[in-house]
Amino acid sequence: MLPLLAVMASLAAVPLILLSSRFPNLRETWTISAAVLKFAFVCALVPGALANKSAVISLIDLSPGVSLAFKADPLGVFFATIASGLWIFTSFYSIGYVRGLQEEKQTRYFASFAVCLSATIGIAFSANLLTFLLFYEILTVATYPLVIHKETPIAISAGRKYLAYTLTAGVVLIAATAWTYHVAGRLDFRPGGLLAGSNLGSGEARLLFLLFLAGVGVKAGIMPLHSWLPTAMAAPTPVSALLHAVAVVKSGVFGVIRVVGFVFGPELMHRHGFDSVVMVLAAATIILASLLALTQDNLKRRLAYSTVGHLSYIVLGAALLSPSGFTGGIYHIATHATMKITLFFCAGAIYVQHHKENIGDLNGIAREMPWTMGAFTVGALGLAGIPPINGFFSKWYLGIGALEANEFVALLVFLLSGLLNAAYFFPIVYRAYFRTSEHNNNGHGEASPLMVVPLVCTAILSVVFGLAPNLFFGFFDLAMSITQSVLSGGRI
Amino acid sequence: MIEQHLPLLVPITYLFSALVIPLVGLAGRRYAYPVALIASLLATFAAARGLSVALREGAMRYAFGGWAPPIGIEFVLDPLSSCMSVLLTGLTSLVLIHARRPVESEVSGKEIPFYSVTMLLMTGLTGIVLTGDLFNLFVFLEISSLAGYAIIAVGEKPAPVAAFRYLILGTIGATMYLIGLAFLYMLTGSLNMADLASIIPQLPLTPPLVVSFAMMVVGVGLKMALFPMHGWLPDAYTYAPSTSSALLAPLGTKVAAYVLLRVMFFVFQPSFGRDMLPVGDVLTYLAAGGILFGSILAIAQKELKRMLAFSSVSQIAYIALGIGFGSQLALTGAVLHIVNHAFMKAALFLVVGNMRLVVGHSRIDQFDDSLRRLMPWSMAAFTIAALSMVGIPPLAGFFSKWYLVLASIERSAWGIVAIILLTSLLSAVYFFRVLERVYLRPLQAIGGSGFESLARKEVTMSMLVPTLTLSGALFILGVFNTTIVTKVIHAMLPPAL
Amino acid sequence: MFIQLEVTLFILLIAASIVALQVRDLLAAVASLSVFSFVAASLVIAMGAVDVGFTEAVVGAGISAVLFMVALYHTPRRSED
Amino acid sequence: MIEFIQGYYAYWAIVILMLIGLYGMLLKRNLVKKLIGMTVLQSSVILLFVASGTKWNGTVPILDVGRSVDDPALYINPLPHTLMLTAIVVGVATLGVAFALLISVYRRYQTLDEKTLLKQMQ
Amino acid sequence: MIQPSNSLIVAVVSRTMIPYLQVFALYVIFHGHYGPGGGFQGGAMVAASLILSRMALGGERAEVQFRSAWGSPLGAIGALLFAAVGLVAVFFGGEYLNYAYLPLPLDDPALLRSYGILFIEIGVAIALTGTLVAIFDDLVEGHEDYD
Repeated sequence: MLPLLAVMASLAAVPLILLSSRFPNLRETWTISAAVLKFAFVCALVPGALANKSAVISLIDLSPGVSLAFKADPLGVFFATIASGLWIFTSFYSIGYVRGLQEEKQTRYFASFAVCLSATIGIAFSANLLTFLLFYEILTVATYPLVIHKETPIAISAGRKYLAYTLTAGVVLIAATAWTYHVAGRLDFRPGGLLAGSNLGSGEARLLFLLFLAGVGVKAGIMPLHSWLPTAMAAPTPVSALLHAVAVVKSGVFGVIRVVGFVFGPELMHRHGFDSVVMVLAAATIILASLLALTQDNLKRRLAYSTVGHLSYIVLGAALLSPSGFTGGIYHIATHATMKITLFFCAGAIYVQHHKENIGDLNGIAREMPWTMGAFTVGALGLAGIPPINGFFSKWYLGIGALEANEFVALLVFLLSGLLNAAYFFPIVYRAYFRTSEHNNNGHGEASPLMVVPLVCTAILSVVFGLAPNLFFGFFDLAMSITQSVLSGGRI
Repeated sequence: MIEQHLPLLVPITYLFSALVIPLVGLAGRRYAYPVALIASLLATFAAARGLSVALREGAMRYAFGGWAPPIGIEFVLDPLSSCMSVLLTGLTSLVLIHARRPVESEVSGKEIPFYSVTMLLMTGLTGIVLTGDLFNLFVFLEISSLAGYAIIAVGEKPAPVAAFRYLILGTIGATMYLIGLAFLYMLTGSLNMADLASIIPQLPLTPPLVVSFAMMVVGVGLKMALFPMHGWLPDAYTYAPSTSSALLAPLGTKVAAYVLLRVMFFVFQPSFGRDMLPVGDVLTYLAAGGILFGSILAIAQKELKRMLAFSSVSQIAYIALGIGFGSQLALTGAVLHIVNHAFMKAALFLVVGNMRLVVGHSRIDQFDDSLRRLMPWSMAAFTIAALSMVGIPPLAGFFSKWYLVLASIERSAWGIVAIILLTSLLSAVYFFRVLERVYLRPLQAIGGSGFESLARKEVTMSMLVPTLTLSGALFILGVFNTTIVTKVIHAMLPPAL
Repeated sequence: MFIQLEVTLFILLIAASIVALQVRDLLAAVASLSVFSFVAASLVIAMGAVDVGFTEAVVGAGISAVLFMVALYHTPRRSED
Repeated sequence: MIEFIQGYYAYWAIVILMLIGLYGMLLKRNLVKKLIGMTVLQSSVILLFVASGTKWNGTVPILDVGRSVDDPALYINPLPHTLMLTAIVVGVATLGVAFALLISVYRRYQTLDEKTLLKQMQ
Repeated sequence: MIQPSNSLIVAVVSRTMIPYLQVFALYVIFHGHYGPGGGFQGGAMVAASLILSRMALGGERAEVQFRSAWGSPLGAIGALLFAAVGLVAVFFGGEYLNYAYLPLPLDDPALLRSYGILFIEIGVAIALTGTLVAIFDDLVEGHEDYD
C-alpha cells in the first residue's frame, strides 16, 4: 500500500491546491504537507528495501496481463527517497522564489509541480514497463506548464522544443515497450533483465535497444538528444533545480538503469556489445558537454550543460556493468542531485535578489551573499570531485568500476571531466570571492530565508553524505544491493 | 415481458419520438427538446439493459412479425451490437443534454424538424447496429444517411453544398453495397447474416462472390470516409451545426466501421478477407495512407472544426487498420478505438460548440488566451480530449493505439508501427498548436481592455456537464480499458479468428 | 416474355438515360428521364415484378418527375454540360 | 462469346446503365444532372435485383385460385420484389432530400454548377 | 403560392381527372394486401392528385381539399399509425408487427394478418401523402420567398 500512497500523496494535493488558489498561504500549506507526507511514506519503505524486501502493490490491469503495479524495490526506493526528500527543500525554496519575483499563475505552478512529483515517484516505483511508460508520459506533460511558466516567446519556444523531444521519445518508448511485450510476453522489471533468455535475433535486439535508448535517452540528456535541456532553462529556477537536476532528467537516467539492468540485463548487453555503444555515447557526452559548459556565460545554461555531462556519468557507470561502476553510477544519482540542486538554488537566489543571470556579472557577489556563495562553492567543489563532499565518493567508485571493467578510457574520461568541471566552476567561485564589481552593489544582500535555508541545507547534505554515505537512508547500501541483484540476476 | 423485446426497444424508442416530435411541436416549439431528450435517455436505459443481458446470456434474437429468420427480418442483440448501441445511445444522450442552447442559436426556428430528424438519425444508426439482416441494414443505413444530410444542411452558408456532395457520394456508397448484396443474394438466396455465415463457407470462390464482397467493402468504405473516399467528410463536418457534427463525427462513421466489421468477420468468414482475397491488406495500406494524410492535412487547417474533421479521417483509418489486420489484438484495438474515438471526438466537438456560442467563431488563428479566461472549464475539457487524441496515458486514446501497435508488431508490420507513432506526433503538433494559442497567446486586446478585465463567460451547466463528463470519461475508459477489453470486447469478437 | 421486346426495351432504356444526361436543356432531360422510368417500369413488369413495375411507374414517372419539374421551375433551365 | 453475351444480355445492359449512372453522378457538373444520374443508377440496381429473381416459365407472384399454390416453381420469387419496393421508397426519399438541398443551394449561391460552387465556398 | 394555370384545357382536364385519380388511389390502397398496389403506391397517387390540383388549379383552390400545414403532421401520424399497430401486437403478447396478435374479433390468424396489413397500408398511405405534399409545398415555397 505504501508505494501507492507515496504516489498519491502529491496527486491528492493537486485539487486542494487548485481549490485554494485564492489563499496563497493555505495553498502552500498543502504543498508542504504533501511533500512531507510523501517523504514520510517513502522513508517508511527504506527499511524494507534495505532488507531487500520489496513492497508490491498491483492495481487494475492496464493491458491484459500487464497491471498498473508498483514495486518498491531498492532502486525505486533509492530514487524516490532523493526525489521526495529534495521536493521538501524545493517547496520552501519555490515559495520564496515565486513570491520574491511576484510571479503570476502560482497556482498552476504548484499544481503542476505536485503532478510532476507524483509522476516521478510513479516512475520510481513502477513495477513494469507499461506503468513506467504511463508515468513517463505524465511527467512529460506535467512538466510542460512549468517550462513555459514565464509565457515569454523564449519560454514558449523552449516548451515546443521540450515537447518535440520528449513526446518523440515517448512514442519511441511505446514502440519499444510494445515490442518487448511481443517478444517476452510480459513487461515486469526483473533484476538481470526481463529479456534475458528470450530468443531475440541480434539485429532485432540491436534495433530494440536503440529504441529504448532513444526513448529514455532524451530525458537522460545523452548527446545528441540533449539539446532540449539547456533550452528548457527558460523555466523558473526552482523548476530547473528540481526537474532538471532531480526529477525529469533523473527519471531519464533511472530509465537507462532500468533498461540496462532490468530489461536487457548484463548478459544481453555484453553479448550484443550494447555496453560499449552506451559507453561511447556517454563518454562523448561527458566530454562534449563539459566543453560546451565552458563556453556558456549564462549561469543556468552552464549548469545545464554540466547536468548533461553528469547524467552521462551515471549512464556510463551503468554501462560499465562492473560492481563498483554500477554502484557508483547509482550513487551518483543521489550525489549529483544534492549538489546540482544546491547550485541551481544559488543561481535562483542570485537572480531573485540581484537579477543577474550571467557569470560575467557575478564579480564580488560573495560579499553580498556569503551563505549562498558558500553553498555554491560546496556544490562546485563536489561536482569537481574534491574529497570531503559526496561527489568525490561516487566518482571514486566510478573510477574503480572503470578499472574493474578494464575500461581505461572510461577512467580517463572521468579524470578529464573532473578537470573540466573544475575549469568551468572555479572561475565563478573566483569571481564571486576575489573580484570586485565595477558597479557598486547596492546592498541587496541575501535572498529571503525561505530560499537561503534550503540551499544551505542541501549544501550541508552534500557534505554529510560525502562523509557518511550510509547515514539515515543507507543510500550506499541500497546502491550496493541493487548492483548485486542486477549483476547476479544476470548470471542465473 | 420487456426483456424479450429488448433488441427492439432502442430503435423503436427513437422512431416513436421522431414521429411524436412533429405532433407535440404543433402545440409549441419548446416541447420538441424534452421529448427528444427523454426518448434518448429511455433508449440509453434500454441499451444498457440489453448489454447486460447480452453479456450474461449471449446473443438474443428477435424475429419481426413472428416470421422465422431466414425469411423474416430479425434483430440480433449480441455483445458487439449491444455495446455499439450503448455507445450510440449514451453519447446521444450526452450530446442532447448539451444541445438545447446551441440548437436554439444555430438552427433557430427549425428546432422541431431538427430534433425529429436527429431522432430519425438515431433510429437509423441503432437499427444498423441491431439488425441481423443485410437488406434491412441497407434501409437503416439510408435512413441514417438521409437524416444526416438533413441535419448537416441546416448549418452555415456552404452547408447545403457540403450535404449535397455527401448525398451524392453516400448514395453511390449505398448503391455499391446494394449491388454487392444483389450478387450475394443471387448466390445464396438469403439475406440473414447468421444464415449467410453458414452458407458462404460452402460456396466456391467464384467471381460473383468476389465482386459482391469487394462491392460491399467499397460501399461501406465510402460511408465510413475511408481514405481515399473521404472527400465528403471535411466539408460536411465543418459546416454542419455544432450539435450535428457532435453527433455525426463520433457516431456516423463509427457505425459504418461497425458494418465493415460485421460484413468482413461475421457474414463472411474472417479468413475470406485475409487468405482468399487481399482485401485485408488493401485495407491496411489504405488505412496507413489515410492515417498520414488526415494528420498532415489537419495540421494545415485554419478552422478548428475542419481540423477535427481531418483528424477524424485519420482516426477512422486507425479503425480500418485494425479491421484490415484482422487479428484478435487488432480487432480489440479497432473496437476499443471506435469507443474511445467516439468519446474524444464528441468531447472536442462539444467544446467547439461551446466556443461558437461564447466567442462566436472557431478559427484557430484568432484564438488567444482570452479563451482560457472566458471558458476555463471548456478549455480544460478540450485539453484532456486533445491529450487523449495525442495518446498520453492513462487517457483512453493511448490504449487503443497500444493494441494497434501490438497488433502491427505481431504482424511484423514495422512500417505501420512507424506510421502510427509518427501520427501520434503529428496529432501532438496540431493539437498543441491550438492549445498553445488558447493558453499562451496574449490577448489581442481590442480597445486595450486587457486580460484581467475579462469576465468569465463560461457556458451554462447544461452544456458544461456533458462536455466535462465526456472528457472525464476518457480517464475511466483509459484506466479500466482492460476490464472493457476482457469483459466486453473479447466477448464480441468473431469466434473463428 | 419475348426476348426481342426485352432487348428493345433495354436499348430504349440506355438511349433514354444517355439523352437525359447529355441534353443541355434540363426540362428535356427530365422528360427523357420520365421516359426512362416508364421503360424501366415496363421492363420490370416484363420480368414478372408487377408490384415493382407499378411502383416504379408511379414514383419514377410521377413523383420524381414532378419533383424535378418543381426544382427546375425557377432554377436555370440550361445546364453547362 | 456471342452466346455469353446473349445469355446475360440483361446483365450487360444493366452494367452499362450503372456506368452511365455513375458517370452522371461523378462527372456531370450540374447538380440536377447528378440527380438524373442517381435516378438512373438506382433504377439499374432495381433492374438487377428483379432480373436476378426472374425465370422464364414462372408467373407473377399473385394469388390465383386457378393455379396451385403449393408449387413454388410456378412462381417468380417475390422476395427481391419486396426488397425493391423498399429500395424505391428509399430512392424517392433520397430524391426528396436532394431536392430540398438543391433548392437551398440555389437560394444561397444562385448557381447549380459544382465547379463554381466549390470556388465560391472558399 | 402557386397561381392557377392559364390554360383552359389544363384546368378542365385536371378537374375531371382528379376525382377519378383519387378513387383509383383508394382502390389501390385497399386492394394492396392481395394484389399489386398498396399503401405506398396508393399514397403516392393521392399525393400526385393533390399536387396536380395545386399545379393546375392554383394554391388557393387546392388548399380547400388539403391544407399545406397538414402535410408534415399527417406524415408523422401515418407513420405513427404504422408503428403503433406494430406495438399493439407487442402489448398483446406477440412480436413487433406480428398481426396475428392484433385484438380484432377474428379467429383465423391468416385473416388477422391480412387485415393487420390493411392498417399498415392505410398508415403508409397517409404518411406518404402527407410527406410528399409537404415536400412539394416546401420546394415551391422555397422558391417564392426567394424570388
